[in-house]
Amino acid sequence: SGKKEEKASGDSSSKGGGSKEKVLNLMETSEIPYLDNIMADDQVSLNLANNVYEGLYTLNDKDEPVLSGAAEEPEEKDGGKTWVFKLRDDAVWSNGDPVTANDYVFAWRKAVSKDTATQYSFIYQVAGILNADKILNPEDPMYNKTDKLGIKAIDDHTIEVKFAGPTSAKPYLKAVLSFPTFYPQPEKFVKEQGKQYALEADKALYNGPFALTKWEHEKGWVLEKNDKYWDKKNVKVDKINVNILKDEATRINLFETGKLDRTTISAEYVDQYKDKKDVFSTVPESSVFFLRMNQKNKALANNNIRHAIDMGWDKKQLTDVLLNNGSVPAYFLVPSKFVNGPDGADFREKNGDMNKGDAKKAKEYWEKGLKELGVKKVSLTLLNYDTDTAQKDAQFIKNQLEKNLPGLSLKIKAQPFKQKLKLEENLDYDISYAGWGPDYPDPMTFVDMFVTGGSHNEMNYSNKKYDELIKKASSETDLKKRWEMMQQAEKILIQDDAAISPMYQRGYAFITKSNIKNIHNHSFGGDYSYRDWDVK
Amino acid sequence: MAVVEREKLLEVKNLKKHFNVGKNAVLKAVDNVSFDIYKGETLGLVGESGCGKSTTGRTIIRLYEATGGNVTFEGKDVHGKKSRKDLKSFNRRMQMIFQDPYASLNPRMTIKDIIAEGIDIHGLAKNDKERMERVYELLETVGLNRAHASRYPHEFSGGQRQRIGIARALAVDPDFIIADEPISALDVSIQAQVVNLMMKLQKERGLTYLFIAHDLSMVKHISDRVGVMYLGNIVELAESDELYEEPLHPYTQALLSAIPVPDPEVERSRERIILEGDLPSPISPPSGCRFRTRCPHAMDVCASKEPKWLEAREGHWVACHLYDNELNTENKQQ
Amino acid sequence: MARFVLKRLLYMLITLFIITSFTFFLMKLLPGSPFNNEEKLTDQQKFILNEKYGLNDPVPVQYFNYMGNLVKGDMGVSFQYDNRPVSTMIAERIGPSAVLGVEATIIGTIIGLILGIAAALKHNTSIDYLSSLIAVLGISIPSFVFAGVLQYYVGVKLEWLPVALWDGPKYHVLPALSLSVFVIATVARFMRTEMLEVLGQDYITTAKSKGLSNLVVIWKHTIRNALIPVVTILGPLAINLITGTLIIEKIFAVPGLGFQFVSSITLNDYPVIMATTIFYSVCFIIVILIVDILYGVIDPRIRVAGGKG
Amino acid sequence: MKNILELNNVNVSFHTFAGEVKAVRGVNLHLEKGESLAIVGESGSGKSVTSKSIMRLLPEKTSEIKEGEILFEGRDLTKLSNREMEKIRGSEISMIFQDPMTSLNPTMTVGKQIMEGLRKHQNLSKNEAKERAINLLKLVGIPNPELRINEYPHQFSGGMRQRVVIAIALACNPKVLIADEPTTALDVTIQAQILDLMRDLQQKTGTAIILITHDLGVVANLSQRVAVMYGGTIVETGTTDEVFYNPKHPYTWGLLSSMPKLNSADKELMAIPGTPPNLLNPPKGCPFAARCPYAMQVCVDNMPDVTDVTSTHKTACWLLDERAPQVEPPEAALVGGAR
Amino acid sequence: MSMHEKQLNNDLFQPAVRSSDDAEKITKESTSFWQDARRRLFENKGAVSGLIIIVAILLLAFLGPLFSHNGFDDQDTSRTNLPPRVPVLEKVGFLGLDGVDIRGVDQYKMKNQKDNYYWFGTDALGRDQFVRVWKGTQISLYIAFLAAAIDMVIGVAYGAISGYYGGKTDNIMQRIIEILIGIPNLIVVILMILILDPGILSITFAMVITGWTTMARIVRGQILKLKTQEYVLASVTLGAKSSRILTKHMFPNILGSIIITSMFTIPSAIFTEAFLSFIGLGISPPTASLGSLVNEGFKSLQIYPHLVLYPAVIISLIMISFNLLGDGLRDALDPKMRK
Ligand SMILES: Nc1ncnc2c1ncn2[C@@H]1O[C@H](COP(=O)(O)OP(=O)(O)OP(=O)(O)O)[C@@H](O)[C@H]1O
Ligand SMILES: Nc1ncnc2c1ncn2[C@@H]1O[C@H](COP(=O)(O)OP(=O)(O)OP(=O)(O)O)[C@@H](O)[C@H]1O
Ligand SMILES: [Mg+2]
Ligand SMILES: [Mg+2]
Repeated sequence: SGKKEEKASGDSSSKGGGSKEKVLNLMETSEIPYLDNIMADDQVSLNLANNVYEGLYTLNDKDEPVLSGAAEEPEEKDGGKTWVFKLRDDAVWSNGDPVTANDYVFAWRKAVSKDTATQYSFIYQVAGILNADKILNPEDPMYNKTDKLGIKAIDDHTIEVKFAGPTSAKPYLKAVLSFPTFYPQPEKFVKEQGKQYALEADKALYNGPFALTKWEHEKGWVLEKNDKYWDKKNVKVDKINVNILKDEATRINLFETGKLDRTTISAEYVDQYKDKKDVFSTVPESSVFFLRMNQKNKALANNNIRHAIDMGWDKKQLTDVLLNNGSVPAYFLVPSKFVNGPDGADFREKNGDMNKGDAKKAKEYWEKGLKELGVKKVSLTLLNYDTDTAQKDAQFIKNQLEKNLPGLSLKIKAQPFKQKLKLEENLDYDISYAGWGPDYPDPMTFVDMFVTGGSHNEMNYSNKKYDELIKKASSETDLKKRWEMMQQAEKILIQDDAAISPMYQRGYAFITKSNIKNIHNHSFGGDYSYRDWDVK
Repeated sequence: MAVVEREKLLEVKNLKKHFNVGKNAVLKAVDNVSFDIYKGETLGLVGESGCGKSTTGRTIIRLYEATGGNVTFEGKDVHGKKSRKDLKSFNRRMQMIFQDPYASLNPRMTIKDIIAEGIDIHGLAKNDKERMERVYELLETVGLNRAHASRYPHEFSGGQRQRIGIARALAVDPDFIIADEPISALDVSIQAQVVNLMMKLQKERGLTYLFIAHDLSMVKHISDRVGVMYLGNIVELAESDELYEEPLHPYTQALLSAIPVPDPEVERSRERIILEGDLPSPISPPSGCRFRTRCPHAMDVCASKEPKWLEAREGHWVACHLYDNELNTENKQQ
Repeated sequence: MARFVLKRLLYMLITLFIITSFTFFLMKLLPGSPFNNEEKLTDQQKFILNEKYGLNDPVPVQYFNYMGNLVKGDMGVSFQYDNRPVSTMIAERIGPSAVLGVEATIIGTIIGLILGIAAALKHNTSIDYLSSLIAVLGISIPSFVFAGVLQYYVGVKLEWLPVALWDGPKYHVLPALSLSVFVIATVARFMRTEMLEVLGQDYITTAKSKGLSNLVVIWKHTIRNALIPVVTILGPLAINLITGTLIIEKIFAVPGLGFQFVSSITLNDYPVIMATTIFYSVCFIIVILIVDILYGVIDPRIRVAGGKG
Repeated sequence: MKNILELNNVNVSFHTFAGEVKAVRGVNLHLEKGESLAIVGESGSGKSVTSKSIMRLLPEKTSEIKEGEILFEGRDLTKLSNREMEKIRGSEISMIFQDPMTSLNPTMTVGKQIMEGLRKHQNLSKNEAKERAINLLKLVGIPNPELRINEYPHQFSGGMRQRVVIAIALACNPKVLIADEPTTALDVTIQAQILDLMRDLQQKTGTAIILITHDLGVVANLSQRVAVMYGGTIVETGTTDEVFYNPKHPYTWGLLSSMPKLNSADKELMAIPGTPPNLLNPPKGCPFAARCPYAMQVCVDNMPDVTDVTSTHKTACWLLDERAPQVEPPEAALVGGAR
Repeated sequence: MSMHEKQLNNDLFQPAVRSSDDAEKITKESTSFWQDARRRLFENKGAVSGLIIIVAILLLAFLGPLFSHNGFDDQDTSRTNLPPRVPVLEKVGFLGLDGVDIRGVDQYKMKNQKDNYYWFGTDALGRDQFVRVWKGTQISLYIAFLAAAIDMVIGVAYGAISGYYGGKTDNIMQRIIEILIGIPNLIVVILMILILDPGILSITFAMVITGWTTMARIVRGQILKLKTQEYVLASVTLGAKSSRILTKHMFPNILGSIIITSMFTIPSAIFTEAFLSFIGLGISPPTASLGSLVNEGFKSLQIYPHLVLYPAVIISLIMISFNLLGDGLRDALDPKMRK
């Protein structure tokens, strides 16, 4: 069937005669930074890559990895340390060239090359691809020897992937392989284009459900159904216009005038749309926001003080009144509805909410803490992002904490993003408004953050028991045990140590035209798969 | 006026003041001007507008740095590096009255502050009372009264304003005053007031004036000697009566012939020397004698040679080839 | 004239060199790296990334490299947008910004001139007061508030004009109008003062004495002479508009330069910061030069003196 | 009637913050065809205001012709609409202003400024107007007029500028030319040229001239008749000879005697002490009373009547009343005598 | 002969008795320039009303918060985003002060706040806008004065020195300004965040670095003009030091331009402060200024217009009154305007 389609090439969007074209008008808040899937390191690029390219796996509407570029589940060898994938033979690039095993090899090697230097190269380490960590380590003799990467083309449509450890310890592996950094790239075309590759819409080839047909920088772009896509019959939408809209009021106004089909909205507008059930929806996300408490600070080194701060403010009011966008109060680190365990249950089901105290209890902790410290007053600063919502949230928290914890004075210090990161890295803050999104679909991406000396610890927290649990869990092949260890670690972190004060698990409020159906979002990788969407 | 041994107060030698006016063009506003001023006399300086009279005055008093030449005041060099103290004492000795009586008074200062400025700068009054006493005294000297002290310049008539300017100059007890067209902006009836005042002060205080104007009749009235300027040069200098009776330079002759006389009969019958053309640009003055382009007696030599500054008669200097005897004898010989 | 321009251009180069150098070193003091997910990068990754962009070199070396490339006309590639040459990035985005800026300047100048002229001609009447009031409001209320109100009422409620986006002349009206408010205010205020001044000049009386009608006198004799100070303030004002204004471009989704510049700084996209700064400075200096030349066009007296270099 | 222009009891006031400035108070003047009348007087005496009120060029909002009529060829100019006035300005009556440095538009070429009036009043085409402008410049003695019409005022010297202003005023062959201090800003040599030029024109075209000045020398040179103004009123009129050789008003005496004479040996000039009256609150009586050395009680409170000395010579002064003491003009005021 | 002659007594024809200097008599008490200026200022209706508004705003800024029993940071999530409601005025429907939002819902009823009145409404955290607006006014007024002061001190001094000394000094100083304008402000500001702690001092500092260039340019231009004025030269010939010339002669004469320029700097400073505070170089929340209230409120312009309306109105009021006062001040500083 690939040959038949070749003839039609050059006419990228042949519309079905008579039947009405299904068009989506969507928006993004920024220009596409990278059309090159390997470079993609931000929501816009990742989402685009997810829709115009395709890898071995893709996430379905339930966020489960399903086969796409791979024709069947891999044949496991070596006790699971080697996987052999058969590729689909009907998958082609938008110029009609078939997607070959070599395209994968080329892309993966490119991803770990120092010349590429993509920020997501670490995902190869996460996946545990053989030698990835050495190739990516400048001190290692194998540094940048990309041909040593654990991938090989057996034939045109077969690849063999080697892993450094047992794959059974990585229940998230297939989902990780659905990440754009693992997608293939057409070697010949990429080399032809050289530096120009993926700088414009026509400087890239697409093997996903859609093709980027127009790209006006800083203004927007157009995705059209990819005629050459092997599964195009299941792609319902013909065309997606994406405009860059940075201002919320503008988005709402465009929505109101019918120029935009879907947009996020913030608290103010939620009130306005909450009751319009046909357009309003909230979508939970798997990012969690929390207050870091820097234990270099004497007061914050005190467990009771930390507990007091964690309990001393009303998280529900924050999410319901201020955020008002589907975010839920967080009494945990690992978000809910993120991944299910080996038992099929959500991580949260067992660990539940922690430190769900009230103001009274907080005050008790507080007074105890003060007594231990031998002081009456504590003044702290709250390091914050310089965004509107964060600043509003901080004011609320400040107000609550100062009211509920007598003797506490909290100063808000908003800083530009980079400066905030730097202050955190230098442990030059007391309390910090922080957030974390998953790098891969596994609780570990959250729970391992705070190991002693870990690069994401950044708050001088150290607990031996916790460190040990994390260490053991990362090599544990018994998935159930692993699961429990992680849950235990989270308990230590929050319930025992109150190392952080979780604030909320972020959600988004959307308004969507009522005729748009089958919208799903992913908690990992690109946000959406438009191929499932439909316009009625 | 017999020429007795007189003491020189100010000597100007080969004074030059050139302005850079963009694009490398040089405007020679004053070019090689020399003259002396004796103690107690009034030297008048006349000439067409733009011929460099003001520039000469301003360069003498150091408002401009001279491009060349030197000025000595009582034997001391005025230009060149000087300490603040020297400058200050020099400023006390030499003062200036400006052309436009309105522009020369700060509109936002009261008359007392304007007059007292010199007193303040030089610390001539010990206290406020003394300062005010001096101001009142000066006001009365120039024919104004005490009540004027707290008014603003715009509340005065032109003549009064010019008198204020004079009072300001007098405040520091100068010996020498450069009066740069002090009366041209005034009314005829007021001009007389100011000129009378200046002459009265000269008599009383032994002041020396450099009196710049283009009103020839007024200049003649006030000056002992008169210099005539043309395009950056002095072309003639003589006792005023001598100059008016027997002008030598063709330019002076034209100038004098053109003064309108308030007498209809005279006017009806008189012959004027009309000069053709306008003042050439000082950026590119004519070669040789600068006046030659408009001179009714221009000769070939005028274009090639700058006329010498020579004493045609006793005390009567002129720069014109017509009076250059060497040249004339040469001509005759040919 | 040519000499004068040449001399000014030379000065400009020196100024530019200093601005470039200063900005370069200041920029290097900005916290953090130019990389997107900085908080997630390991040290190894940072090393690799820095290596790729030559950021592991000592700053002076980086400076000389940069200046060397600059002389060759190479301004480098963006970190934030996939190796895109920053010169093309600016070229792509300057269009809408410049169009909008020019439109706003023109609208603002015309309306401002009308207001200012009307106020001067009707000195101390209600028209004068109204014009002053508009001027004060225009100065004291930020343009984004006008933008928001216009967008909502004209775009959404009345549906007369598109709410946002950038697809043709219709789309220019609201953003240009919002941007022009400040121009209107400034021009009106300056024009009024100048007109009053000029109307009192003798040559206006001369013109009237020729029997010219009022309209001709104002049009031919007054406005041009009152324009000089307005041109002076208009230059820098126009530059600020033409090089992109973040907030208005954001509100009306104009694909301009404004956002890029701000985000390049907050994200430490060094080459973009440098290129934009240079671009902005060049514009600024050129506009000042143009203003000086314009002076000459408007006022022939200045033409001869060749400006005050 | 030979009078081309006649001012009858003209009163002009300005409304200022400080109050009403009565700048011109009851001026009577007439101008015959082809004659030259000089108005002399102190600064601020109302010379310019009088002439501007003829042209109706006073500021509209703040000034007002309160009383009187200005008859031009029998038509009262004060009653004309703006439209009609525009037709007269520049074509029938034109005016030369005081300061050549400021009365030309610095941003318009000289040629255009001359052509403007021509094109408006005589409907000339651009080329015709240009040709005429060149002729005018030639007439006023500007060399190379073909080139110079394209230049700007600042490229002209003061004297040339003044000649341009004159060219503008003469462009449409006006019947009346008002010259408001046309030579004050100029040097004597250039002044002489301009005066010659004006005399020529008067003789050639028969234009009637009102010459405003305070330089009596200029008056003596150019005018047939003189009007002396002081404090908003005309204090003396007569033929030039009458006023110069037989002045009757003390102000005229003062004026004549304050001029230094080239041939007099007097060291002190005869100055008129004091300052002109405040027109905000003009004196009830003779405006000159406060400065007049011969003032009597009557002068302070009563406006003097106009006395006819001869049929052409009129003076407004109480000294001419038979009850007044006989006063001789001062020596210095005798122009002829001292000669 | 005229009628009244007969009534005139012969005695009147005696020489008038006069004091010597009648004409120059003055009856004004002695005042200094600044006293005069003050008096003139208070005679100017516009300026006085401007001053009254400013004083009223100042008073309200400090006393306003006392009218409410709420503190500026008293949050209450049960009363968020209430539209304004004022007793008595709530009955006047069209004023929109009845607590009904723009969608026509009585928010007070809905949120069980029937007994409460929030004159300016409440914000997203349920804080009383009235209190916040007046607190913000305090800060913005401070900023306004600060900006003006910086302009006066640095801008004026810089411009004055550059213009006064001219030549090389001027050339170099102008280049420095060009460079300052060329280097992106944002970079400078972010760098300042690194060194300075947020607070009013940091804002001050940030503005000191960048806020005065316009003023410097304007002042320079003015000084260049004044430099050649004869009264300045006169002072030079008297031996005045530069400092004296600058302060005594130039400064009072450029104050007018300075005031006008400040009218542009002040509002821009108010919004610059909001921006600086937002990125962390200013006043830390929950304290807000008018600028930040407008910035913040703008986001809900369509839904809760009251959040942007009141601070914007007050900024405008401040600016209008500053302008009135500024214009008055300019006139007051001009002795010519004296009545
Ligand atoms: N600061 C200056 N820069 C450049 N040129 C100048 C300057 N001052 C004077 N000039 C030029 O120098 C020449 C002589 O000027 P100056 O003012 O001395 O003439 P003047 O004889 O005083 O004329 P006036 O009678 O009009 O006052 C003129 O051509 C004038 O344009
Ligand atoms: N626009 C005006 N507003 C108020 N007063 C005015 C105005 N124009 C002229 N005056 C006053 O009218 C009086 C007469 O002025 P005018 O200009 O006629 O004097 P002049 O005789 O022409 O004097 P000069 O010889 O100085 O030109 C003066 O006192 C003047 O102050
Ligand atoms: Mg001069
Ligand atoms: Mg006049």
